[in-house]
Amino acid sequence: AGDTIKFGVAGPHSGDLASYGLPSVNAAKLVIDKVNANGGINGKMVEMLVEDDVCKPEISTNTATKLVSDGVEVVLGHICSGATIAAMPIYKESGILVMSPSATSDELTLSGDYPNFFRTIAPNAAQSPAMIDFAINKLGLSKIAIIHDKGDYGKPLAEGAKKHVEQTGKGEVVLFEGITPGAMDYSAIVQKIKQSGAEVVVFGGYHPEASKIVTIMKKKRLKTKFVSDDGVKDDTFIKVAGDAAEGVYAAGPQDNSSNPMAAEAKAAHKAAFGSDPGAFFEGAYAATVAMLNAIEKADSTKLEDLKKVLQTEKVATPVGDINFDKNGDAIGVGFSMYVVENGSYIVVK
Amino acid sequence: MVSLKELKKGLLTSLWFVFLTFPIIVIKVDPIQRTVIWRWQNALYMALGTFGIYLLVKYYQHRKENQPSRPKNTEQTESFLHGILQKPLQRKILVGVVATIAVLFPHFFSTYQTNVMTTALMYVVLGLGLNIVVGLAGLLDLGFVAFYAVGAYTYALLNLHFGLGFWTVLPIGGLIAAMFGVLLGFPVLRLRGDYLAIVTLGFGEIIRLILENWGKFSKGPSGISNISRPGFLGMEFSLEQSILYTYYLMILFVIITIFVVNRLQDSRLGRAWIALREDEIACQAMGIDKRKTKLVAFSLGAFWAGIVGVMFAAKTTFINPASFTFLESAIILSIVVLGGMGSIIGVVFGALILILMPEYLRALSEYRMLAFGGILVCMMIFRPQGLISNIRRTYRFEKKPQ
Amino acid sequence: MLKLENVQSGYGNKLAIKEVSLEINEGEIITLIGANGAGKSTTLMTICGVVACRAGSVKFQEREIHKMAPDEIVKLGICQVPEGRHIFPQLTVKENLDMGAFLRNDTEEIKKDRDYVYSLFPILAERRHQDGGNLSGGEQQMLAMSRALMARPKLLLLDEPSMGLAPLVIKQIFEIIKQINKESNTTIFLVEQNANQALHIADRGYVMETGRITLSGPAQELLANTDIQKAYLGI
Amino acid sequence: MDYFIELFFSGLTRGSIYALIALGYTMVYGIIGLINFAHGEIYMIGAFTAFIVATVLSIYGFPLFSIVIIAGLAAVVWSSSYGYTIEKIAYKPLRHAPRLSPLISAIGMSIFLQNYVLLAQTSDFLPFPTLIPDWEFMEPIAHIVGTTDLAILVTTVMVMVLLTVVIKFTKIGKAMRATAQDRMMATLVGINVNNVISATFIVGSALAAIGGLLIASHIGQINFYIGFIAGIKAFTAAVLGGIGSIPGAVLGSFVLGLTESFATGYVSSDYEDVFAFSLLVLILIFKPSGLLGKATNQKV
Amino acid sequence: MKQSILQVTGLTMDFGGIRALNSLDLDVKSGEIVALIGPNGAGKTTFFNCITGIYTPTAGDIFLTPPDSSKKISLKGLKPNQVTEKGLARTFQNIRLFAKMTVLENVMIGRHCRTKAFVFGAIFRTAATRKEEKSIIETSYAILEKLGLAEFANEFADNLPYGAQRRLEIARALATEPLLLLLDEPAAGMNPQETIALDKLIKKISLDGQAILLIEHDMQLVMSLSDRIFVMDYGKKIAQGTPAEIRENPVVIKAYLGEEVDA
Ligand SMILES: Nc1ncnc2c1ncn2[C@@H]1O[C@H](COP(=O)(O)OP(=O)(O)OP(=O)(O)O)[C@@H](O)[C@H]1O
Ligand SMILES: Nc1ncnc2c1ncn2[C@@H]1O[C@H](COP(=O)(O)OP(=O)(O)OP(=O)(O)O)[C@@H](O)[C@H]1O
Ligand SMILES: [Mg+2]
Ligand SMILES: [Mg+2]
Repeated sequence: AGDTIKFGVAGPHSGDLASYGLPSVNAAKLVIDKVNANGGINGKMVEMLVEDDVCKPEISTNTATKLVSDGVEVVLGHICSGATIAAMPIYKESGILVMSPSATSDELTLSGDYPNFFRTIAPNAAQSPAMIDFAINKLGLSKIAIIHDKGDYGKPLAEGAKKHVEQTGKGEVVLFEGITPGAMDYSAIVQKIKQSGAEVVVFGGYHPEASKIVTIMKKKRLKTKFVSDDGVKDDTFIKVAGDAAEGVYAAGPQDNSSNPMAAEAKAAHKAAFGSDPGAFFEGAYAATVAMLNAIEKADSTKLEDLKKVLQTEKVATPVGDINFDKNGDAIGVGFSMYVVENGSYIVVK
Repeated sequence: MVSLKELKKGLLTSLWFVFLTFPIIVIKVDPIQRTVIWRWQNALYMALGTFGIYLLVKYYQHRKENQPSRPKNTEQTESFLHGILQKPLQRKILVGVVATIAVLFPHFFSTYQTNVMTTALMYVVLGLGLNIVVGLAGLLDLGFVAFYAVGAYTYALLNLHFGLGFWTVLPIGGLIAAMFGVLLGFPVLRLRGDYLAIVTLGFGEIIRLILENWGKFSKGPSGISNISRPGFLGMEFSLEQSILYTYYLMILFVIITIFVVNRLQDSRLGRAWIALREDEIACQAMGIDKRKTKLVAFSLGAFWAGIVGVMFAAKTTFINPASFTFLESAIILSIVVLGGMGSIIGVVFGALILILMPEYLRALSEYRMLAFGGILVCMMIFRPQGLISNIRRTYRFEKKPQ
Repeated sequence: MLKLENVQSGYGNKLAIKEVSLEINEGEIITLIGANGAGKSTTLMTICGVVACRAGSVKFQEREIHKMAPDEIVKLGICQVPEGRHIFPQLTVKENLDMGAFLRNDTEEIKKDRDYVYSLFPILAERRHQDGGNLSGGEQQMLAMSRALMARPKLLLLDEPSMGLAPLVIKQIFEIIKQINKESNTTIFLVEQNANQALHIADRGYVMETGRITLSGPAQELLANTDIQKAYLGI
Repeated sequence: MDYFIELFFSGLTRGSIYALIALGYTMVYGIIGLINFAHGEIYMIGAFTAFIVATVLSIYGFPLFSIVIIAGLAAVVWSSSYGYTIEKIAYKPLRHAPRLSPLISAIGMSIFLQNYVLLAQTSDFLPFPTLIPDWEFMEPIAHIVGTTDLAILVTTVMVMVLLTVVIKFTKIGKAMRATAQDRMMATLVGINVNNVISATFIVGSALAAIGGLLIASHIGQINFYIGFIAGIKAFTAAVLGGIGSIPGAVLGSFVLGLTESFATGYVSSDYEDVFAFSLLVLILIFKPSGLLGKATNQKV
Repeated sequence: MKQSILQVTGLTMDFGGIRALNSLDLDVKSGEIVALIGPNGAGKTTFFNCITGIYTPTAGDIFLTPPDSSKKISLKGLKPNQVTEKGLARTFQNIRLFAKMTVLENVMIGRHCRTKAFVFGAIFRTAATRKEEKSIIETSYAILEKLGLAEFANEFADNLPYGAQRRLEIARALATEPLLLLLDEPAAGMNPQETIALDKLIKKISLDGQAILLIEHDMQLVMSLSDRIFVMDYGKKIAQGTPAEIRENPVVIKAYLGEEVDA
């Protein structure tokens, strides 16, 4: 290690998926600026190295080699599961800690192939059952339409949800379909949902598609409930969908509206960038805090030392006080279900 | 120097751009908080920026006009390269220099550079493959990435299910891709020009969508991970060694590809492709079987894409359908056109420039892709024929004294 | 009426006409003859502004026109029947004719002119609703000629109007040229391979060789010139 | 039966959406034979301009009626200006270049414009204001056709008729066709080819802007990337209908929209695009110049 | 009596409402030069297009008989390239050369259908391939020499003077070793001087026993070259015979030649 701590940030910063990658750059920047303003970590300044991977596996291997060549000690990222999986072997070889705010693929933690991987978001394996259980047990609905966006985040979630329905045997999947992300109009699929007689739509995917679907559902006067995932539990969703968002349920990290750090982070973003933060901002903020904390506590950037701190010591973050299990998943980021009421997400009691 | 009239025109131009970009770069609204931010400084930057660029362009034009020899100069550099390629000795020296650089490259540059260079070399081969279809045979293919995907998935799946190694699958991947080439070729042979373009684009999308949706077969959007890297007599490589090995493998592939494409181009078949590109009807009237010739072009092009696909899967060790979008086809096509259609060296340069550029533009961070798009436009404007055009060796007949 | 002085022009870095000076007076029929590739078509294209004039000047009715855009030049009343006919392939015969009258607004007169060219070439009337691109070579040539007539030009530039036409029609074409020259006082600049017939109807002629005017004079004189007879008349 | 009708109208809406963009595509293609990949971006910029202007006006408290008019006008003015400028910068210098060079320039332009908006505005999705409120009397059929659906459909058909008339009968229309078929000869009959091409880009871009406004009001959100997919689909539709043909673009769009809708409704939306593209291939095999494209059997 | 190599009977071609060919009969015997003349739009080019497979005729039969056999080959329904393989080669009324290929290469393309090398041969450049390439170049060059184009061999085709381009079209067609050579207005756009040279050239080609079917409006050339002449108008044959007969034929004079026939 030199006289600075090199902190890598990787994710899509250009192209169609930039909106998922750029917020974590902002999050890292806010945390690091703050840390540096307070004299750095153990006397060392933190230097941020930002690299774009456009969410493509082939680019992300280049991104990873670039970061490794540049001597980063830890990496915040990547954003998409596919890009992350492709990049992991390169970091693993060099013993670099990677923490993602958004890659939910089960494989990353559960396969045991990537001991250097951590994340502040819950894996798909935890999320799908949460959505389904909520729809069946809490809402008391049994005819379920499962819709996903065919992506590497939404589709596995949806598949997990379907499996969970079949396992519990309580509900019935009346429709299971993928929609084309970015398509201009979803009225056909909405009509199909109506035709299927579903009482609830369980959606796996991100908020742009979700908001288009709920908007059309409202236009077509459908009263079907809408239960969705973490990718939708985002304030942008409410902004964009407006009235149509009312009554939409979404799974999300435990309620942290009372968490002062979350409010502080949001305010800091507003002050620095003049707008509300975007997707995965809190998770990225938390990951940055957690990694820098581990470096400080361990006074080292060696993977083994960092892992020990991450797994044993709780750290306060916008997503709660967290530490990590042996697979790398965050403990303490359990799910809450939220519902949109009067233009904001509130926890369903 | 710049005249008053030109200054006035420059002023008008920059005013026009200020007007043009006004809503997008000056106003920023927050529809929820209902606030408007007026970023007037941006308008000023835009005005100064465009005025500066305008003066630069004018200056360049003046220089070009005042030096009538200048166009000739570029002509000369081109024929200079041309000349080198024509003369056996100089060609050998050039090849030697390039080869030395290629061999020594990884020893002077970091693993990252080597890795990026490997990627660029893969695109060289892709470009050369597409060059057969577009550059030589004149068939506009906007779905070339489909064959690339076929190659990659062939390896990934065979590796996953049957544990087949890189070297075993390499030819299989190429052949299956070639087969797909024929499959695509059949229905679209009747189509001309841009109708062909859209159908190939559609075909590319169909392949990607099937890979995405047919989860049981392809593991869907989650992709396939832990694909074996290329092996060598069962040796175990570290990551760094593996990158090095892959690099040299790619160099070898590039050499083979250039060799083969060069031979094809100089053959009876190559002539038929070029003729087909020039005038289909005349071509048929000369006894060339349009269908067969086109199909061969399609399948040969696809073959290379398949080979590189296998290489790609082995290099990244993970693939998913997101890597095979239309944009990828567009980039490969840009390589061919920018390089100079039908010119092998052109394509090599095109690939190196277009693939290395975004990597080296990383320094511009978020302006990276903006610059990439802008540079693409500029390069086309300044070299509409491609970087290196018309270096095709033509047949000559020198009458020997009897 | 039209005056070219030391005109130079070409394609890329190749000069196709190196130094051409010639003059056409109002009401004349002038013919330009020369071997293939001498630069005759290029001369016509340079007059129309399609090929840029690199040196020298072109004056039309005392106005310098060599820096003007081609469509501006056409608006002055110069019209060309280009080599290779250039029929609009997907417009019908009638629409092609109407395109000839693009700059005119006198609907009634246009209709009359259309009927007039139909009477000149009855086959065109028969084919009036057919796409120009499907006409036979000769029909296209007739159409190109007719289209130019529809513009009622002051100066008509004809590039090998007899190419690909049947003997009967060739005769007719030359008749028409004489006729419009006389009746509508249209000045005519005629480029022809068929030098014999061209010189027979022309007032004066110019001979062009590899981008230069090498000879000029009254048509009768040129016809009698033995060099010309050998080189261009096939006698 | 109800379900069928619902799907039918879904398809029609989707088709009209494609059509508004496809029209501009087809016009530009018709005149300079260029697949203008940046056309989708023009549409995106139209939508963005409308969004910005409408939001600003509504913040300053203008009445809805005037917002719609001004935002619409602004979108048209700025989109057209972009179309005009792009043609001058990226395509005009390439008039005599090999056929594929402008295509690459267009791709570069498309990437450039996307990132330009991304950087100058935001990568996030933005809520597009409701410019077309629901009409009372539509309520009984709102579950089938909404107000925006109707607005889009009607506009599309009107625009198509208008354009067809303009191209067929007006002087500028004739100039456009002549320029498309033989640029040199068009010059020789006195047409200012540069102006005609500029006019085509301006009209095409204006259509894209109208499309941007309507479509964004329909789906209620925009971001910098919406142009790309719209562009590809519109391009497909234009080719399906016979590229260069105005009614063809509309018909192609309807066919494409209906196919997608029925494929989703009766089969699966998983393969909606596969159906769309397969249909395209199938139709082109039997009609190589598209549904309404003129079979240009070149005379030899 | 020489054997006829091309026999066309009842050839009819409709374009929508237009009948461009109306039950046309025509034959060409081996070694002959036959001319096909007629007013503009009579259907001459259409006739070429039909027998070379570019258009599919509405009705009628087309047979080709190689001189050394008596087996008739039907050309109807064959694709243009197959027709060329069987032994009909043509030139185009509107020149269609491969502009960005050299003159030599243009002719080499003509050799395509008489040679075989394919992907394998191309890549590995086998002995057979090399030999074949050599023979292609040599044969092509020989043809160029014969047509007086050798000096242009390494020029791009579109840089050639017009007359040379017309000759190159003929060279290219000859390279396919046709049984019958079809020429569509070879003298169009040539000056009288060049036309005379062309006259000589065609005669020279014909001396080698090459059968030729020729469309031409230049009567001098037609009369000097042809053994027999077919005259058509509105898709129908209106006369046939020797040049002397045609010159005097009142129907032909009225429809095509005009009153005074010179030459
Ligand atoms: N578009 C072009 N690009 C490059 N060179 C050209 C072009 N058109 C003509 N040339 C060249 O310019 C020269 C003059 O050609 P031009 O067509 O003016 O001759 P011409 O006298 O009209 O001959 P012809 O009798 O064959 O019509 C020729 O050498 C020709 O090859
Ligand atoms: N593809 C086509 N579609 C419609 N009509 C056609 C087509 N091809 C030819 N024709 C018509 O058929 C008739 C015969 O044309 P063709 O080209 O055979 O004439 P030609 O005898 O060669 O005349 P020319 O001596 O002028 O070349 C013409 O009237 C033409 O308009
Ligand atoms: Mg000429
Ligand atoms: Mg003809």
